[in-house]
Amino acid sequence: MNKPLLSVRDLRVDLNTRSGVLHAVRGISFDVAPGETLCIVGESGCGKSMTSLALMDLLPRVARRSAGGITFDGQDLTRRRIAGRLRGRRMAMIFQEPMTALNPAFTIGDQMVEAYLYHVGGTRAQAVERAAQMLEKVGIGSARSRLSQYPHQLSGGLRQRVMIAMALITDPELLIADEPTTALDVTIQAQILRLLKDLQKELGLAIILITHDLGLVSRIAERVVVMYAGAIVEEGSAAEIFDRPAHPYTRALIDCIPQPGRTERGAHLGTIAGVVPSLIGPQEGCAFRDRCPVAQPRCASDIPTQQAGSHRWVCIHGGRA
Amino acid sequence: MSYLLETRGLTRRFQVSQGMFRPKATLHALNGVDLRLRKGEVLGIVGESGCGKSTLAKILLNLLAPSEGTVLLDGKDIRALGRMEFTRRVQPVFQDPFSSLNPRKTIADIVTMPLRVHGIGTDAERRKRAAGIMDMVGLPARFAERYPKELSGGQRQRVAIARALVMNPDLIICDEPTSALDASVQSQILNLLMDLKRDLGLTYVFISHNLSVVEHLVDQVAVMYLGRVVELGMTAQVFDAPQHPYTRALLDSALTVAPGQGVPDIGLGTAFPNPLAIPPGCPFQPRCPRAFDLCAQVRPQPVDVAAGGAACLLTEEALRGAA
Amino acid sequence: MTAITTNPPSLTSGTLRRMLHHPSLVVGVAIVAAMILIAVFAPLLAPHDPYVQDISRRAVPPVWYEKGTWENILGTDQLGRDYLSRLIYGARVSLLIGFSVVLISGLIGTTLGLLAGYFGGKVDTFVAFIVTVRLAMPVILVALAVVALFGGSIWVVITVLGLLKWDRFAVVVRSTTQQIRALDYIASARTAGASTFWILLREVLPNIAPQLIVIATIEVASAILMEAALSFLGLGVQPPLPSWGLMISEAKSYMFFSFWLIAIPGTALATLVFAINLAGDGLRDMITPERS
Amino acid sequence: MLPAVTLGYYITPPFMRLVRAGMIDALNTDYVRTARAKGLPARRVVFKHALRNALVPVVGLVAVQLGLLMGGSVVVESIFALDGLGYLAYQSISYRDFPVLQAVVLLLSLAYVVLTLLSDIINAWLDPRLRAA
Repeated sequence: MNKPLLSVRDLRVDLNTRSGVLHAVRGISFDVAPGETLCIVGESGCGKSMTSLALMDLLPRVARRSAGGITFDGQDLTRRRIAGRLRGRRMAMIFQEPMTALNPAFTIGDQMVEAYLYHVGGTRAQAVERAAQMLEKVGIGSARSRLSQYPHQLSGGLRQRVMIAMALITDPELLIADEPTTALDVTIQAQILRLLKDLQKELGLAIILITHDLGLVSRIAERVVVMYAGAIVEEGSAAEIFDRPAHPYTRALIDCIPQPGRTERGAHLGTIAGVVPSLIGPQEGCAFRDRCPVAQPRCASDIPTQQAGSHRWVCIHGGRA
Repeated sequence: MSYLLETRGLTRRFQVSQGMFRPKATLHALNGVDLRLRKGEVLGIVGESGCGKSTLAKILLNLLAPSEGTVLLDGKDIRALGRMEFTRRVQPVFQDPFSSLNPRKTIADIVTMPLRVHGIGTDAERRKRAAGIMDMVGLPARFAERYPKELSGGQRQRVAIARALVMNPDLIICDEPTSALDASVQSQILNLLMDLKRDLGLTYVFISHNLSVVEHLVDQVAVMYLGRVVELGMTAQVFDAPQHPYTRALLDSALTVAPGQGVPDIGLGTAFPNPLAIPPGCPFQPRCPRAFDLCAQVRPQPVDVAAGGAACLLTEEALRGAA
Repeated sequence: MTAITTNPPSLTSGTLRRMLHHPSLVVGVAIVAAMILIAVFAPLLAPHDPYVQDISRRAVPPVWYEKGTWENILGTDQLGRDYLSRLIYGARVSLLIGFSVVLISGLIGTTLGLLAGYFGGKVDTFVAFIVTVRLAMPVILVALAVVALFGGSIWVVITVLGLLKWDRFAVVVRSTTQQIRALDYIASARTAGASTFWILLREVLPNIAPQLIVIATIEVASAILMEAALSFLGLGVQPPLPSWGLMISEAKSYMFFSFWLIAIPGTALATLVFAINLAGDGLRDMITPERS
Repeated sequence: MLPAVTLGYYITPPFMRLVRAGMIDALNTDYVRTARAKGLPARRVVFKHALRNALVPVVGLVAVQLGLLMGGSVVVESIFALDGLGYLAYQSISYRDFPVLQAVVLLLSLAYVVLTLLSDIINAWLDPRLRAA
């Protein structure tokens, strides 16, 4: 792999709760190469959203971030001043809820121009010109008149397009998308994902996409990170993860979803027994062992990370037998 | 052949306020929906927001009266049935397991509530019945005295199912029952619903936007768009050989696990379906990749509920050509 | 919205434990409880008869003044009545008025709010209209006028304030009911065949109880203050009944000679209202889900 | 001066409480998170994006409180013996001069209606979503 654009080492997010410190993210490391799509996938509570917020320094106030190192294009993101210069300029973010992510009190144009003027500068007329260009780029016709509209006058699909246009207005190199299509209808979802992929090709954009939807991941990811209980359990290319899943959790998760052609209609779907362990306090050994069909006594102690090329997984078992 | 559930020309309009000084607009949520369902079958309803599927669910549950048309249960108009009789036979499972359980009631209270409303049994008998049902849906007996907030999403959805089953209903209306759940929990609930159907001879109307789930679970499927059924047929038929361009687009945009396949271009454009301004002619025409000039003027014939098929000028054309 | 679905405030389980996380609530409740006990056991606690006048012992200052005596710990008023005893009996009037007014206004407001929130449409428009009409009326002036018409007695004051102060109940209950009505557990009750009455009483009401209690505390404090204002203007509780507002009113002409006459009931009034507000704020914090 | 301070002191707490709650709510919204993600300085996020939306309920309260104030100033006016509407009303009650009282009540009600209308107009300017309704 060439030099990574974003490099994350031993990232941790802790939240203070009444019952103790909740370790939402437990020391994860990964790299993102320029222009690549990395999907972080997992079920609710696995720490995927906290990871994305931590990268942008947008964590809620009760959360604390610590990291062995986060670098963006070689610059240290854990330093406030550097992060402040990069955030919204070279790394941008879009969110799940297009209905609430735009400020209802200001026009689309106002909100788009704002970031451009702050980061890039120039005259307002130039910024407006750039905003109109961006709207056209995300497939919104009659862009000029759209700029003076308010968010509530647009449909959910259009708002998410506006969000993307707004995020990309400063020509960033990395886009973090936290469940960007979960709130949208399936046809709109397909269109938005397609748009993201096209823009990525055109602009050489790296994308970190956070989602719970394995189908979506299989379609757009180049590399996949599977998270469970705050930790990465498996990482690899999309083909590796879906065709040769090595971690029992990944395998179980894939078996849970009905797949036309593979699962028989009306047959029982795979399930995962039990519940996710509490994230409060330390976790010894494999967090999945209580629900794992192939668990061994030694799963309670330290688990080795196994590797085959770019494919890594944290399990005592080596790949699929 | 008799049907457990039949709808005839269901239409529902809402008056929507546009502001103090503007005239009210009419929202056409449902427009002439005909459906039929035999006992023991599962009818899937798929569509996107604004297609009228939640309005349909409310009407089927008698929570909302249709503007026109009727719902027949075993051939009888449900408005003639009376509240008690109807609610004994038709029960819901809603989408959000967090809002479908009263936070101030214990699980036992929630499950026995329909029995108390109907004045069935003594307190002890009701609790015994609740315990039996809870066991059937896989809820441990110790949950009886707990409150909803102490349960996970999947467990709450099991409580909702238990409450629906406690009256021994014939028909369950499932309105997006797994949309709020994680994949691993969704599969448990879907397995449970299939087991219950087999064991208790239940009939389901299964409303969902998730095509993979619908395809896995239902016998026949109705695809809805802007208040109309645009395609109707047996599951295999609709999913393997869709006739309506909208069904085609829906199927293409369902992202099944297929690494390397990418996201297809479904060619729908950015127009969005607005039930406040349904276009003349075919309602799907502004987004349809295969629309031709007639589509903007002529409204396609509604789907024939007996034969199935698509409400599309293309298929009408093809049929005429064949004839 | 999420407050109702995800973190339901519970009045049943662990209430005491959670109360202890809110010190202001504990302090407020303690003071109010003490005052209620004092009011209930006034005849046992008061050292003298609050109505007996003694012209020879007029305006005796409290015990901490040079001329004060232990006979009248808080001194006597301008008619020679024991001030401590009047203060203790005055607590009865204040609390009786506060709680009775809220009972009446709470009943009216909750009923209107429930109906408006649950049925919406024309019922809602109608309730919104009478709430607006009510809000457009200056409460104090209308109360003054009615009392002037019917004469001041504790029951007239209670009735008038009770009939005027339901607006906050109606507004809050309406909006909370609207939110709850949209939740699926209401739809579930309806699909189980439950009647509207059943749903309002058993499904909706328990879920708005916490909000009701919070408003009730605010309104008790406000009613007590209003009674004091009316009595102060001479159009509330009539002498010789001891009411804190009346005591302040009677003392105002002497305030430059015998400051304690106005300071003591004033402090008592401020403490009670403060304690009720503390309790209300604490309750509000307790039932509002944690903000991050 | 003193009467004004007294009344001001009386009505300030509800505003402080409402602004505080409104700001806490606004700062937790998705659109404030979006503004932060755009890399805007904290000052701009708070004063441009959060404050404007937090002000909407406050404007409504201003109307209600002003209405309340005019009625509630009876007590203060009679303490300070000011020749205001409140004192006039108080005197008319004491002298059983009900026509005058009626006029005062009507005037105050009218003032309240005007204030509410004003607050609705200001809110429509603050929040474009309210313009349609």
